[in-house]
Amino acid sequence: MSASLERGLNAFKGQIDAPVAAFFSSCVRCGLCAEACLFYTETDDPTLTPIHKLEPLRRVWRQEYTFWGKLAKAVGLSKPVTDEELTEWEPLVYDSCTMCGRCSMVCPVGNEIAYMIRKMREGMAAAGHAPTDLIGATQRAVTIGSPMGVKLPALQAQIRHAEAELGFSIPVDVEGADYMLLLSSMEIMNFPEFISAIARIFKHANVSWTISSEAFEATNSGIQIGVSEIAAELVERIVTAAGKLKVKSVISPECGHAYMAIRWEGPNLIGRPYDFKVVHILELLDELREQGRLQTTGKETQRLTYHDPCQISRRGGVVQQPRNLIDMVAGDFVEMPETGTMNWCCGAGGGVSANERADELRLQVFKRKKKQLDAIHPDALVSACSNCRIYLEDGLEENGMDMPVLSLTETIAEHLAGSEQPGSKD
Amino acid sequence: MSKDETLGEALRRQGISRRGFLKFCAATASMMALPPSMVPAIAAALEKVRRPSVIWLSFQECTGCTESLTRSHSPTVEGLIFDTISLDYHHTLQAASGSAAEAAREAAMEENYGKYILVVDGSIPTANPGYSTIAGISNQSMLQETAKGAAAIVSVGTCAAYGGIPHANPNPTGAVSVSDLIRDKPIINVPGCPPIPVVITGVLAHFLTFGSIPELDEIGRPKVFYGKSIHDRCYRRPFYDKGLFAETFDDEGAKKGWCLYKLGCKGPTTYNACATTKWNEGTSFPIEAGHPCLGCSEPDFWDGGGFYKALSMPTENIARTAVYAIGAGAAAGVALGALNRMKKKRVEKAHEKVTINDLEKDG
Amino acid sequence: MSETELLLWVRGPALQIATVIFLLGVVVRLAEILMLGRKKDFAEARGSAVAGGLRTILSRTIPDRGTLQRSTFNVVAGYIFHIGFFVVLFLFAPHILLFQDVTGVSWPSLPTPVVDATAVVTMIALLAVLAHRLLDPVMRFLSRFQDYLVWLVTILPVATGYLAFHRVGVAPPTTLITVHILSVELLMVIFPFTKLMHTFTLFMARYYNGAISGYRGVNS
Amino acid sequence: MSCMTDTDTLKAGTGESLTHNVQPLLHEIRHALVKLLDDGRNTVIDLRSMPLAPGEEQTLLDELGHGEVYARLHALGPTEIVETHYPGVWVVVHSNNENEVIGKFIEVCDIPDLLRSQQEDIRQGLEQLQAQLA
Repeated sequence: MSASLERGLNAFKGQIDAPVAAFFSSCVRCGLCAEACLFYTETDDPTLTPIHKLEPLRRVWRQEYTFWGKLAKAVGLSKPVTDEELTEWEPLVYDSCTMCGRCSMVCPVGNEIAYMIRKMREGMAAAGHAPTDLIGATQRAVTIGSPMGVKLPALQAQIRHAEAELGFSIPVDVEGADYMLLLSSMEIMNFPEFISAIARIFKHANVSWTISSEAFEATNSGIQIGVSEIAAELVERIVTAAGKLKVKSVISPECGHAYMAIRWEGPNLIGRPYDFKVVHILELLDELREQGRLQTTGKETQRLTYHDPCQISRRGGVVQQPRNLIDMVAGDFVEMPETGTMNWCCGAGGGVSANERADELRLQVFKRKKKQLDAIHPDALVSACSNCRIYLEDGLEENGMDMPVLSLTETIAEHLAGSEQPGSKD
Repeated sequence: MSKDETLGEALRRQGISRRGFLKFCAATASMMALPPSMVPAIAAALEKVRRPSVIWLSFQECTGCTESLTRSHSPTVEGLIFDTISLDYHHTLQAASGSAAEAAREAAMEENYGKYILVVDGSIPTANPGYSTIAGISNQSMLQETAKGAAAIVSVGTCAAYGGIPHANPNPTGAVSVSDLIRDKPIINVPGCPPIPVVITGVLAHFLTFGSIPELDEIGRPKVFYGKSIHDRCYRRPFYDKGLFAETFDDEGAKKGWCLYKLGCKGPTTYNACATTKWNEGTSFPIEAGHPCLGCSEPDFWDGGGFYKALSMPTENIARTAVYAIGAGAAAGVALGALNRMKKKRVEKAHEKVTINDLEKDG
Repeated sequence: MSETELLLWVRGPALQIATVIFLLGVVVRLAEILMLGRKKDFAEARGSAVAGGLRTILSRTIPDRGTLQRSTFNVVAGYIFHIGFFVVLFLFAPHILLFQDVTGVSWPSLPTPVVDATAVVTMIALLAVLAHRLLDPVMRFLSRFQDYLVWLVTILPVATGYLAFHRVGVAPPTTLITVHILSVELLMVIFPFTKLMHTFTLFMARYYNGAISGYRGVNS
Repeated sequence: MSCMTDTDTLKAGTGESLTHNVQPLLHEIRHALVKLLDDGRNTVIDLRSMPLAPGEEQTLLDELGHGEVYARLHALGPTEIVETHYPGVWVVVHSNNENEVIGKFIEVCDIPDLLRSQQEDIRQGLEQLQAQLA
């Protein structure tokens, strides 16, 4: 056995806990999870059935933690998991699963399949079976500080640009601020308007905030590739910065997995609770709305719908807040069929977008989103994850659909009461 | 009645008219559970029958079977059948006793070697031959000796057929059935505790009429009488089908004559003619009298898990076993679980920190 | 061994053996699962894990609308055979007597014709489920030997019970009853070693699922 | 038949036909009558082979009623032969010398065989008469 395989199998064993054992014990192979997964519904490929993606992990569980499995392994009836097998499973675990967790909502016996995929990736990565692109992104995240290679000067340039546009300064490294804003590389590179939108809203609502020059990156490649130690290291940077700036809260931006990483996984990765709060930007905006600190004027006349980013709604619990916020600015809001916690994934989460090998498949499964949109014909699509937005745009373009994809935060910013509309849409 | 006389001649000599004979044949057909259309054939056969010699041996028994057969004081049709046989040995009924009785048996055996019918009631002890002897002869050797020259053996009653009550747990006498000891003779089992009298005579009538043994089921019982279960012919069956059960012996259901399944009725697994032939000249049978069938015509009926225990109930104490099994399971489970936890600890210790330089596969 | 002796054996010693294997096996497996444990969650809770877990134990019984629409057959046939199996198992008078004998607890039975009809419907649903397993590409792909074995072992008690109740002439009634009880004992014996365990573990699985979601304020 | 009071209660309590064998039996009798008329074939039904509930036999006999002929003969005990309300349908009850019923039949025929004088008996009777006249 190679050292990497041994490391991987060891990681599998370490990941198996009572829930995993209960889930594998309960599966009756009814196949209902297939119908909940866009990678199956849009390909009709049975190998993409969610529970099947976990087969090597199931075998490890059986062989290591059940009496009969141990017996079967001892007498050679049950063969150990091999490198070849993991090679075969790599695309199933990384390319055709976004860990969106829709299957986890559907399984009649209650199996949390996404929870297990997350764990399986720990073993896959340790065994050297992570996709090359994800390995690259992770290495960049650790060495450069951003999976996309965004460095501080790039952020500083965007901040300067925003300040010029806004006419007021954006707080950086302000000690004692209430909130510390994180940003995803995607936002810094592709949607810099987000920074000025936030700045305007916070000015409007009189929020004390700052950006840390030491830990501004919200994304966490570690939880996508499945290496807890790396993920913990990335979280630790934020925790250190938050401590240094003595902020009360850290804001997770419009990015799905970033929220999962910092809000739900973070404390568990570092093995202790935070001494600050983590809020998603939509949570904060809704809180401001409730307190009457967020006032808007005018309504969008176009027909809007909201795409729930999986990690924010289904996996994150921020479901009602975006709807409250949209209601402030939308004249014609319509829900997609199967929405909220049952929304279909854009197809690009969970590291799939960072994995070029999966591009073709990602575009193929976008058909699921197209069907959803075709049922209601919106004029524009609002979301709260820059990764979702980029790949929704990509999919829409691929399908010849002319439909803008908006940021919810930016849309709110455009309707702020008592402020002019600088930099109107172009 | 001399041994050379035919049955027809004997009846005529007794002044019985042809009408009487026909009536006798009709009753015999009914007794043998044969369709009435068979009566002419039966009449023709019985007309020419010569009386066979019958030797009746009683072993470990209670004489209930003989009682069942002979409960009547005046001639009956069943009785008439007996008139047509030559009962050469039956130690309860015969006048002779002691060495005279044994001499009669030996004489009958010699005279009718290969032709006589051997009727047995009672089981045979094998643990110790001294447990039951007749004229100093153990039951087993008397059976083996008498069976040698028999044309056929009729095991009357559940004891002779399957060991019956003496065979019940813990079977102190090592009681066995006739068929456990005799393998080379045709054996007709007429089980029941006691058997229905017309069934005993019906079997003899069949042998008399057709000179052969009737068709038997897999445990040696004539199918005409034992082919259907009590349950299948029970008049209370519709209540079973509807799910209407008496819960106790004095509840509404019992008064309304509902099914006795829950009170332990063994009708569904008991094969006998009680439900149609009934007892006491067709008056009634246990279920009609409100009592569940005990299953007395079946092997091991005495050990069948309790007369008042429904068939679907286990015959042993499952609750206690269940408690032990759960206890043992919990102990074993906790032990195995502890091993798993130790393994997890080992695994976590063996886990080397994965860094960005460890993400490529070896080799 | 005579028919009666065999029946006595299946009602007595065989049932003892089956009970021991069944209960011991089930308890061992449940203990093995539970003792693996869970790590404490350090993230600040938004909702109650316990409430979410308990909620999902119940709520997952009802499929979401999309699944019902996309997999109508699978869901409906699954429902029918599960409900049918439980009705036949727990509401047939002779079965209740068995449970009463072992546990001391009794409850009212359904009229026999209703149980009878349910058994027929259950068998039809089980046959349909098998056909679906063989014809549906996903199910056929996922299925292992065990899935077919478990199917067989599940339908056997229903089918043999039906034959025994109607005393169908394929065998003497006593043999039918014996075979019926044996088929149940077979089910009990393979139970702890197969996916039949989901009967118990699904409560744990649903609880964990609901607890993970409930902690984050999501109803799963 | 000596009826126990228990059985009477049972009959009164149930109030319905238990085995539902009465109607099919009546239909069987109807078939037998058709057969008798068409081909002159006789039918005998042995009531002892039927699983009848308490009271059902009586219901059947009440259903059939009484017709014109009532015969009683003495041969190995009394036998009653009654033509029912339906000509051609006879109820034959054999008893032994102790008046215990030993057979109960329904015969569908012109006349039950047992009522005819039998050849052997006629011959024997003739011999006796001749002997007396001699």
